[in-house]
Amino acid sequence: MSESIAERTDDIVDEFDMFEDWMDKYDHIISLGKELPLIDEQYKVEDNLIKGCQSRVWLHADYDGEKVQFTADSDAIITKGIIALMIRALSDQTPQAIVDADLSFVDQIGLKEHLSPTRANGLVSMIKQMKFYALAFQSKQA
Amino acid sequence: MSESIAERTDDIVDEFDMFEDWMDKYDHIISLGKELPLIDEQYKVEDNLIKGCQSRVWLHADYDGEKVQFTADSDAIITKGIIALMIRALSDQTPQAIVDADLSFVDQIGLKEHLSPTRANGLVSMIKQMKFYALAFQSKQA
Amino acid sequence: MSNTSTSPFDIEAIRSQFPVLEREVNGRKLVYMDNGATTHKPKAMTNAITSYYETINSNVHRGVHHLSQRATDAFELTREKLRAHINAEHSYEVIFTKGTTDSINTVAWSFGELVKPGDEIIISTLEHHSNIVPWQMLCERKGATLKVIPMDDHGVLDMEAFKALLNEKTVLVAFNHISNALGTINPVKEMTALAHEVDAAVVIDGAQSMPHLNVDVRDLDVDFYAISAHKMYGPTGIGALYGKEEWLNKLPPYQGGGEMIDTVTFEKTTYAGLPHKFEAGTPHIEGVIAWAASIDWLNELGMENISAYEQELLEYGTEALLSVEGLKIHGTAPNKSALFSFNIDGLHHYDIGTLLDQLGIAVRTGHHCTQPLMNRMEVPGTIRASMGLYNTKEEIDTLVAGLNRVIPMLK
Amino acid sequence: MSNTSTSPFDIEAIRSQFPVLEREVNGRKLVYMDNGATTHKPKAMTNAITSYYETINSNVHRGVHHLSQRATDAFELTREKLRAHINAEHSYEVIFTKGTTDSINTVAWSFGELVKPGDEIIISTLEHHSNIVPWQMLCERKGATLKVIPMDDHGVLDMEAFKALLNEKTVLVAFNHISNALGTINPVKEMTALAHEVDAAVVIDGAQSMPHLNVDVRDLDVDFYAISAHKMYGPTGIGALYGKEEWLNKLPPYQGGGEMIDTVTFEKTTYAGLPHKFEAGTPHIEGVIAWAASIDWLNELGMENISAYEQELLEYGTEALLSVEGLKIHGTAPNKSALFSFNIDGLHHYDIGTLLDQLGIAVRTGHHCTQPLMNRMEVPGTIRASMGLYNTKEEIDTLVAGLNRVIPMLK
Ligand SMILES: Cc1ncc(COP(=O)(O)O)c(C=O)c1O
Ligand SMILES: Cc1ncc(COP(=O)(O)O)c(C=O)c1O
Repeated sequence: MSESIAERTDDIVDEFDMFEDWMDKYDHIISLGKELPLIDEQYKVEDNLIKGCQSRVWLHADYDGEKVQFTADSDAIITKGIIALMIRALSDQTPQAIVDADLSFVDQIGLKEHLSPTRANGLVSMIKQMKFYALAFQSKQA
Repeated sequence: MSESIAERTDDIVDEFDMFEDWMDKYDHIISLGKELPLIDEQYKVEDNLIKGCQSRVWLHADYDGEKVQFTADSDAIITKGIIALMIRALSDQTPQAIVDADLSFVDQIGLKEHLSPTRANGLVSMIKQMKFYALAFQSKQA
Repeated sequence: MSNTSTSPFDIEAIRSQFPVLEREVNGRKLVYMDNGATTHKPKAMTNAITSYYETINSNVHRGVHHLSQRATDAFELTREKLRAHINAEHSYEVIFTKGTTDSINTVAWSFGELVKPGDEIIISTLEHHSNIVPWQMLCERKGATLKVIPMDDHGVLDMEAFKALLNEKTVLVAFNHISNALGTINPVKEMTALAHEVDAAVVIDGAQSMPHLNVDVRDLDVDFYAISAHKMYGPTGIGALYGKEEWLNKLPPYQGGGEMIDTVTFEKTTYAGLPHKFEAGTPHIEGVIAWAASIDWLNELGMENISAYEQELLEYGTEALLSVEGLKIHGTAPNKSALFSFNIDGLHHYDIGTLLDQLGIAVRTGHHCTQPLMNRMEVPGTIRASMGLYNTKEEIDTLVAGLNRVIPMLK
Repeated sequence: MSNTSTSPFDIEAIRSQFPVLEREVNGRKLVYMDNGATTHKPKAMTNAITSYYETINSNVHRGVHHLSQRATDAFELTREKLRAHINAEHSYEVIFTKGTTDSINTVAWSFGELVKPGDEIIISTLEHHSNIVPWQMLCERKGATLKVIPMDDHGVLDMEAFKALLNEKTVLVAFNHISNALGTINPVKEMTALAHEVDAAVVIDGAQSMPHLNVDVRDLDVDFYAISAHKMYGPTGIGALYGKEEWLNKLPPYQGGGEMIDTVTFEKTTYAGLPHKFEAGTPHIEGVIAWAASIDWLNELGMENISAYEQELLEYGTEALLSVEGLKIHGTAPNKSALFSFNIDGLHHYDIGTLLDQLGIAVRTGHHCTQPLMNRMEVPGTIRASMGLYNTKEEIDTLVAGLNRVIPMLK
């Protein structure tokens, strides 16, 4: 997990290109969700809940002074798969890189299109929250 | 003015049958309005105002123990013509005759159809008010 | 209530009236089972809209010209049709509103003006937020207390508890005719009689009953009945509040504006009579007029026939769904509409809904605007497949097959 | 505000978009001059309605399925289009309502919760009942005082008197952008700046301006702006309330129900963010989505082009009408929309309107829901011919000829 965000998201796009139909894409997302490392239980608190999702999403960020590590969980497996994707793209990167990240891969793999606004808004909230953490770490640093 | 209400309204229907188009019918209504005897000024008061007309209508009724005499006025000449028609049909009749009167001539001469609801409601209010007076006189008598 | 039709229920002919049912979603034929949220519209209704705009569009009530007259006649005809449909006594007891939520807010505001501190208002555990929040806002504004009728695990209201809540402080009782989350059909007539014993007014949320049942407000003897057109095959943005004449006369107006006044001066304004007193502003003329087409169309089918057909779907669907492993149905009242609210053991409703959508099956997932009810059932939400009169047993089979396909993906 | 079109104003092409204009009334071609009451609709709008119902009809915001997503996208797109059209900063500052009356009642109720006894609210002599009665109701409820800006005989508001009314007790100023009875265009920007000097909030009744002017709420700096779709070539039953974010955040919600909540328990309810906080219940989805078609269509024509064309009609019509013997125009402000409010010496407005209708000419007669204004002008009512963008000079000629025909009948 040390390539640039752009490299990682290109990989994700390639990966999703392999699937013929959406059921297969979802199958993949679900397996990513199942593989997502468990978040430390102490972080599954109200404060880490992301608004705007039909399912509940907890997102936690750690910063070692150089890179940000995200961990997350959700009660819905598809949502969890989507966070897994976002973590794969953004975790273990510098705050600056996260803030600047181009996340058009979300559109490219068709996620935005295929998610209803309720869900898409959840995704938007997720991205917002991740960038918000990065921004906070960045300003602490400055 | 002593035929029965039915005879009078038959006359009115015949009269209106002569006109080819609605402009002529209105011309006739207007001239009836102009000919309507003036109401005694003392009766042009709030209490005699009929609700539900775009124009204002004052209606007064006198009862000599046998027959009811209606007088009326309006600030709009077409409305006045229509009241003139109603008075021609209903005035100088017994309360019982007025209460029982069949007023389908209004439909027959096309008035109801050609009057907008605002106006038609005014007409409905007018008829209601005339029958209401008759009813009041009748019960006083009883 | 001209529900005298006895024609057989020709489902193909019915479906052909709904162009949207022909469409594909994600490459599959749409299976629409979100009728509790909103129903689709028969062509007669959409044709009525176009015809209104292309022939008589005009503002109503105040115009002396021909179009205004025609529009007003058509507008008032709907009021009369709706009156007949719910068997109200007078057409002026039918007030046009934006929908059920607006209707309930209208009562909550206007009735609220008569409420005193310490008064009690009773609602039920089964309520939609639209029949909770307005009463909470009223109680807060007036210092009244909100009481809640509990229910059993089948989703049936506890009548003994209801009786125990009723007392001389009770001024109003509000509950739905049919629960949108569980399908429970509440005993409106019986509960209304109980409420009337303590002189409480009764407000019924009829959002979910109008599409399924023959509603007779005089037989039920309710004081207010709230309706949404869009849930009964009518247009969006329009609904009605039925109110008994004596109540409507007693209540102060809700909104101020055009139509609802008698005379206005800067010093003093007097209000118009019913129904205008409660209809401020230009109404949704198109919606009102087109709604009549839906009502006519429902009556041609016959509300009894619709109920009977949907009960068949309920029976068939309940059995079919229970064949799915790990499926639990929420809401198993003996008197129930054709609505299936369920969860799959260990799986999240949202995952199921998302995958069913990929198969073209439209269900609703979540709390269905009944969060307190979800809390009572200790679930974060359910999957809800709510039937309309155009749904079929084949579609239920498709739903069951869909579930059997997606559940293994999630396990 | 994509009003950059400079295409010539092709009136025949425009008229061909309005099927109703082809119809006959009482054997004559309809001449529709009641646009102040409601406008007709371009085909693009009615087509959008049919297309909505036949392809994506669904409830919005809460669904995970495809139709609900499509409907929500289209619904929110209108919000964004309307935002751009009035140049609001954020789309969530656009709240969907039933129309202008509903918008004003929403502010009057919610703002009213912040009003204290002794506070002053200023309106103007030119107001429609919808912008009078809600403030009267609020003043009565909260013990505030209503003040009225007087006007001169041309129908122009008295700015010196307005300044004199403003003081530190003034909490809110409400007036229309264009008077529906006289056509006066009020100096909104200037009056808003004055009101803001005493920190009063400014509510503009934009019912009559939206169809005629390019409205820029940020340039005007108003706090609230109320809109009806049906008066701007859009569907009935829908409108909007623009409100500055800071105000909308400060105000408590108006109606309670679905959509407008964050969490609900029987003990405590928390409200959703903007715009949902003010949008309880299922919205008028069809109306919102179809409204976008009207807005696009207006922007293709270009609001500036529309204003310019209508000003031509105003000039032409004023001269033509003044040629009619005994005709007096009410409302002769230098800054005026294409609206003719008039009376004929010694004749009743109702008689004129009735006979013009026989000639297929639709005008409005009466007090136009502005009784205090009629009292100020000492007339029981007027005849009002209000132009839309599809009216022509030939139609004005027809009106004048009609007047010259009916007046002698009544003398
Ligand atoms: C100036 C003005 N304000 C308010 C209104 C009320 O608008 P609506 O009836 O669409 O709510 C109107 C229209 O009747 C109007 O002309
Ligand atoms: C039981 C119930 N009550 C009230 C409502 C609110 O209806 P509307 O959104 O049409 O105002 C709904 C629908 O969402 C409902 O199902």
